[in-house]
Amino acid sequence: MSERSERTGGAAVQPYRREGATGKTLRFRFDGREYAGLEGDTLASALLANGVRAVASSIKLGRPRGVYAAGSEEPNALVQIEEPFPEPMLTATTVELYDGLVATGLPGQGRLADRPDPARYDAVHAHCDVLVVGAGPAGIAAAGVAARAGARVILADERPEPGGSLLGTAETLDGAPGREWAAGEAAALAALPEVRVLRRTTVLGHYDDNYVIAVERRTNHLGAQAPADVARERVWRIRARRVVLATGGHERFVAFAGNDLPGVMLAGAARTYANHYRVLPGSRAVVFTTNDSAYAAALDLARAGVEIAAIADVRHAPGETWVARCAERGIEVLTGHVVTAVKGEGEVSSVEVAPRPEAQGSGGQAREIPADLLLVSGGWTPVVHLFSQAGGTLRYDEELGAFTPGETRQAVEAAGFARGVRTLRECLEDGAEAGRRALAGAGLTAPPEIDVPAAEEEPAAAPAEHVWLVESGDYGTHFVDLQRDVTVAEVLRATGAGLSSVEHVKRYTTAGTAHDQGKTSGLLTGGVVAHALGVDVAELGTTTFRAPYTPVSFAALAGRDRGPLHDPVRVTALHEWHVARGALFENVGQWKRPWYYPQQGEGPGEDMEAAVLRECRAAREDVAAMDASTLGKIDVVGPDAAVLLDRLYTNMMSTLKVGSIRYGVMCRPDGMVFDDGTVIRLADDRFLVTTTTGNAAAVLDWMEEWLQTEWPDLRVHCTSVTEQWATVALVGPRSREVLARLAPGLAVDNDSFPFMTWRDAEVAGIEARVCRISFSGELAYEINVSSWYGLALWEAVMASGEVTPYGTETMHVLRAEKGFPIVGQDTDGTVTPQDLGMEWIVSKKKADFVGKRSFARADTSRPDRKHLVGLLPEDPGVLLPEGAHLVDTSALPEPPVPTLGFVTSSYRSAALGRTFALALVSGGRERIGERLYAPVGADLVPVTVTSHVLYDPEGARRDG
Amino acid sequence: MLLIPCPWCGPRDEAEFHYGGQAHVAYPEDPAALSDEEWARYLFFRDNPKGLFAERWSHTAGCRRWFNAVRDTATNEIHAVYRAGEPRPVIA
Amino acid sequence: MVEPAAVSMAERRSPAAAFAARFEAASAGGGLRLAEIPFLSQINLRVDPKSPAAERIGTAMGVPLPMEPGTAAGGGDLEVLWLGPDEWLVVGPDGAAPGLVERLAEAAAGEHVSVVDVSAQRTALVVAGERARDVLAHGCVLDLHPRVFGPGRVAQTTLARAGVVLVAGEDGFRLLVRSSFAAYVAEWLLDASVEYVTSPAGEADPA
Amino acid sequence: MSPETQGRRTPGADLPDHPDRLWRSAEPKRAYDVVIVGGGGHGLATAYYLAKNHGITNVAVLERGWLAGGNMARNTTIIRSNYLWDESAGIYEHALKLWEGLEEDLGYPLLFSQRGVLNLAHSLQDVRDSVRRVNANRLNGVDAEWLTPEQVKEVCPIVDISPGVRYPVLGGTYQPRAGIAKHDYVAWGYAKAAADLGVDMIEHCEVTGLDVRDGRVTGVQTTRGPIAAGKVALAAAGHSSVVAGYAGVSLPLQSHPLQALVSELLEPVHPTVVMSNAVHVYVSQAHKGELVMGAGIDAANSYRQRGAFHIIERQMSAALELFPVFARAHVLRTWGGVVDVTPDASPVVGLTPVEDLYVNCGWGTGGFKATPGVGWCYAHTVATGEPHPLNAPFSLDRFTTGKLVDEHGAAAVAH
Repeated sequence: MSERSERTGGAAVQPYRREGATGKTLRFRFDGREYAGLEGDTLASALLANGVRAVASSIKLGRPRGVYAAGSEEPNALVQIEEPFPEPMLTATTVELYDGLVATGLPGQGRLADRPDPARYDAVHAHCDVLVVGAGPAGIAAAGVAARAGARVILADERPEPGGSLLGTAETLDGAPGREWAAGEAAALAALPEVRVLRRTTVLGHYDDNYVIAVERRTNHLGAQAPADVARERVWRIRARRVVLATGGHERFVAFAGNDLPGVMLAGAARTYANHYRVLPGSRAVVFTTNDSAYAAALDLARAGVEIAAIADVRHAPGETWVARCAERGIEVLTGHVVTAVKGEGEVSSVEVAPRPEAQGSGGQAREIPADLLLVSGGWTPVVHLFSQAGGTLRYDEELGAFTPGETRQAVEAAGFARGVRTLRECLEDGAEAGRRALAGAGLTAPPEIDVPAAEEEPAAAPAEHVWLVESGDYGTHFVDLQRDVTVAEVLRATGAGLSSVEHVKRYTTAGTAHDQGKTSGLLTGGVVAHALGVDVAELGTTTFRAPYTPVSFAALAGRDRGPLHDPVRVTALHEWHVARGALFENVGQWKRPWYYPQQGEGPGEDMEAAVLRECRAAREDVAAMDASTLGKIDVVGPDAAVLLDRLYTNMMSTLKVGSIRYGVMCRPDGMVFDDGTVIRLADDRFLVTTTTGNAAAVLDWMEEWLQTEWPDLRVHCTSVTEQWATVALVGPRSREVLARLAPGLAVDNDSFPFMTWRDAEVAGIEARVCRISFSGELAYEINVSSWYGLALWEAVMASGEVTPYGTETMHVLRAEKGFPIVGQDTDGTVTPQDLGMEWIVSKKKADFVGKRSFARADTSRPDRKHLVGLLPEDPGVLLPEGAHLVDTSALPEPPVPTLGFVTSSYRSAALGRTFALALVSGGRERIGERLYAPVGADLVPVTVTSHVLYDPEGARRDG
Repeated sequence: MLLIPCPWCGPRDEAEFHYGGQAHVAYPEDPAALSDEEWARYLFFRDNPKGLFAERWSHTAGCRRWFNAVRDTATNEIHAVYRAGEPRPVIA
Repeated sequence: MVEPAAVSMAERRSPAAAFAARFEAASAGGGLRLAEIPFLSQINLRVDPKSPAAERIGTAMGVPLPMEPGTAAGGGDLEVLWLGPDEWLVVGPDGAAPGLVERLAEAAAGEHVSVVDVSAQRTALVVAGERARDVLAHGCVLDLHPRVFGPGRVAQTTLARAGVVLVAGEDGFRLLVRSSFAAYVAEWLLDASVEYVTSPAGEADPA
Repeated sequence: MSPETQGRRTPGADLPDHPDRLWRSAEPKRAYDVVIVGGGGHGLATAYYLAKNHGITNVAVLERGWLAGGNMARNTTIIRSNYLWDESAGIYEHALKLWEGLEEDLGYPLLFSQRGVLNLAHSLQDVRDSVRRVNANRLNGVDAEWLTPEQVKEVCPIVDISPGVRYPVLGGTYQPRAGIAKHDYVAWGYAKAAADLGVDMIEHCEVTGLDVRDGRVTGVQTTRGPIAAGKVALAAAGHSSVVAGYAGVSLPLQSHPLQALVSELLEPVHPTVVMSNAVHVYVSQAHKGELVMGAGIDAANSYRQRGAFHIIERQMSAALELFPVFARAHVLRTWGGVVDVTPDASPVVGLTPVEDLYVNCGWGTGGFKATPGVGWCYAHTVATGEPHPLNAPFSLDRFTTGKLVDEHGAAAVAH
């Protein structure tokens, strides 16, 4: 205790802080109490410095739990950040301390904020020759070799500073503290132009073709001081030619009674607290180990001022050098001993050790040793998560008592302890070799010599003994998974119920599924299951290692694809005008299309119904205009262009004359309607095809697919020109008059410019292609100009003030009155052209076209297929909901009631002076005149089936 | 995220491509001559092997070319890519 | 059809015109330059690269069609971008399109060639300056390292969720963006640039 | 621990205990009346109903790995029956009715929780499709209602219904009887009940061939030797094509990876199940408190139980569009399953061209919810040699006649 500081001064007292620790004092609050810590602390080290043992409580049993580890593998110390912004469930061992941190310990569940997260998140793509994961000795050595040969290198490490195991062990390299070597090397590497050293960056997942995902925590450690414009967390999407996994190892614990009591801690973690954080995790410790590594921890702690009461080693023959060193310091070593109980109220007060029951002639007696700390080492497990994720196989290493990397087909290898290499010197050499191989693999040459710093000589290792549990009559507090409160008793219950797979046991007990994903406990669970079943751990295998390696925030993965950037907003050249005019918009695919334009003026604005009736009236009785620029447009050029279109459309396109336009429908091979639009013939070998707004890309892809994969002999090229053109639909009996005024050079009379033809003309001083087509049944024109001039054209059309702008809703009403279907609204992928009443558009002359064969199948020729028909509610004021179904009974029987069909479109019609609907109705064309019923809420609304063409069936209006 | 070697543009991320399913399924010469069963086979039945699979991809975000690949569906390893119209290479 | 630019007296508006002031503000720090180059002439050319027409077209333009995938060729005020094995985009100055279309069609001389004026289909955005690569790396999956994607390289790819033609020049990059996506890409670029334009030194590392 | 957290109920304390006895992996016998290939939920349920409803107990369930270790262990546990077409509603509603009595029937706690499912609509066409589905459901006796955005918010207060988001919530359909169950418990409940009735559960026994003689199946080849069978019922999900191929039967299936993920345990915030097609994600909060989420399948065929990561990233951005409060929740674990998808997104259940060989496959992403219903109907089909009326529409020959049951797009997210 000699080194323990006894500084006074309220919250600044850190009774377990080692003397000589320096750094800025930081204030924080935990579970409602004020504390002080030092810069460089984690929340865990700061709590330990303040003597806080119980940090959280366990999920099922509510038992107190303390800090168990010193890194991201922490199974116990789960905390909730409260300020500066609520963040659920982090490990206290990875929360860097900052001024003003407020946190609480968790009883198993975290808590989400109830307000929006103000932080920014982003992602970045990166490419490198060699990615090195882990900036411990092996990783730094690997990165050093690769980087100095000129390779593009990324070195990523989850901690704030490089060094890995060197941070905890206080080993020296070239005579200096390893930590200084690591810092110097990392800085030197970062200064190279092709090297990126990423700190606080956890590699989460290893995917196909060396696609590696990492997340960098950039401002978390700054607390409230984090700059608002800097992304708080950044996802790195790394494509690496070679990957070196220098991910080190995790220490395991052992299942014994009371192994969860605060004060029980992994030996290596305690060593890290003492050496790196300059915190003493307790005053008097018992050490329980299965291997040599805990001796180094015990000696370091002893040097730091922790009294080591005894080392209980399960082995009868620990490493001799270690035993000798312990003897020098007066530390008692109890060989062949185990911990049989841990006692204390809420934290460790004493530890009961006893000779192993199965050990022959050990001679010792069970005894209780007063202590506030119990350091455990059940051996070390290489971190093989990423290797396994990359598709690598694992093999059991008997000596290590753990799984190590085996084969993989990806360009990845493990280095250092991650592949079971033990000593510091070997790890450095192994890392350098891995770096050299990675260079070769990436096609680069390694430097001739590899400089590896000199490590201290390590004592010859004595073999570890793989003890998973301390046998006992009652396994009720032998925890295997601390976070899930899973004990050996529960594992035995699972195996006793008949389960023999480690996956089943995991699911039965939930072991390994908690926040830590079993990093310190997975192998232990396997060991206990193997013990229970009497099989080998090797034979039992492991459960699958799944990404992410450590939990990652949703927001980090969402990045900047949020709000307006969640998906592109596509707009036309006229968009600014629509916005200024107060249009409401409809999302159509990614496009924003004006839905309707409520009349602005005094008093409350016009509602949709009034606006649409007004817009419809203008189109039918006067003149109106719509932005039709979103329709897909494809230039189809080549000697075989007509042949291609004949094969893709159901009707004949090759007979279309230059200067004329034809409506067409495309089907998929299964005969179902895929898209529709107009085809205009610009020249013998040139067509312009229009598609629906939503299908523009799909239709172009469709054409390319057929051309490239089925009919490469056809000489046709297709080019998208959707955005080359802005299109204004000018509609209504007065449209001719308006066009004539805008295009004085264009002969607009019916004979000169008949229906379904196009003309080049200058409109409002802009070169334009004017098409006489109509989606409303009225006299109408579509004026196409370069989209640069779209706004100018539209403003010219609107300049006189007599043209009413209309949106998609009015367009829908107008076309529905005429019975024109909208693909995707009146069709659902199960509708043929014949179903739509378009027998006329399905060529009988053509030998074949895509979809034709399917019309001859049993189902597509059924008479009771659903046909597109019109519906008139008997009460002309009743508007059927779109999606309402139809039955032929006036009283509903008990379900299930087979449906006859459903309403696809339903509107109030200004022209008809009533409501109407379109519907797909089984055998609908044979039902014209019949009364059907639409169940709407509790009512059955009577409707009469009619033709789907309700307005101007003789087509008298299209010529004005 | 697979790295797919487009025969023209070189290796690009999977997200730039559109998947087109089994390769070498030709549109029938004369669909009218097929029985309903044969037509159904063309429309709906594709191989679904666990192992090597000759399949179609289109580099939609890039050069917009369709091409074929032989990929192992058990490992996702791409063994070969070749242009539309070329025969399936023999993979040892 | 006659090219509108040749005769029209009406006012043109480019797809990213509304972003001019914000682009300028984002460029003030010096580390990054964002701007639109409006009204470039762009002609989509489809021709069999092995055909005599392909060679004649190259001669007519004074720029042979670049045959290596992902490259551009330049000459005079024209730049020819490889888009696909039988597809190129010819980019020229404002107003050049009608003449170009005519020249290319003439050079085709009846062979199967597609020449389509797509000048208004896409607009050009400049992303230049020291931080250009950093900004683009947020949304572009390609390796933009100068050794890999230096001047003369072209790629059709995606930036964030929009398709782009990415052209590497001596001073940064040009993105040819579909007009309807221009506002999205502009917003995305401005948002991606936040860290690079607010830190005076262009130093975004917060640590 | 703070004083206020100390007294709090421990969130993991109230999970039910498992029975002390589940099943014991059996050694294969030389012959069975029925061999079921695939020890997932469907195979186990089929075995149970064969034994219980039809008295056929000389049955083996063959599983190549550990029992229910395929898609049964990997799905997001959503149960609903609000499908569009009458045929689909028929079998899924039959399943839901069985779910409602299943804990009692199996004598096993399944954590079946009828917390409702919301399917959100984000465009005018979504609204039309949704209303169409609600009305179709009501005619079929499936509980369903259309909710306005405000009503959506009442059911699930954390959904962002503000009009400013990229794809605003325009409403949603709600099926109150829908919900979730604990997938492993369902599998184990069936396994235990079937084992209790005499069915053999044979694990680590991969089928490597089907014996077909004169157009009739007579047995299976396995990694643990040949097993003779009166009838063979396939229930191999993503591997159906491979297994059916042993008998020369081709199926209209493509196998794709489907990914899912969970968050850490969180205090209750999400009382129902939310699914969205346009903003593609589906979410529920499981009993212990983890958010369970899924999205779409990978585009390319694959048997690798691992999907591409950009799908997870997209799923997260979708989740935050709908649920901004999830921003700082953490993804704890992701995983993938292999789903078998048909051209019309409906299953294939019934007879095959090979006599006594039956097929149940093509459930795509929707198999879990159907488990009791399909087990019931498939057992009937296998036992009688005739399709049950509820699975008759899902015959293999619908692809020839063209009478598909096209649930694409029509049924919101097909999960």
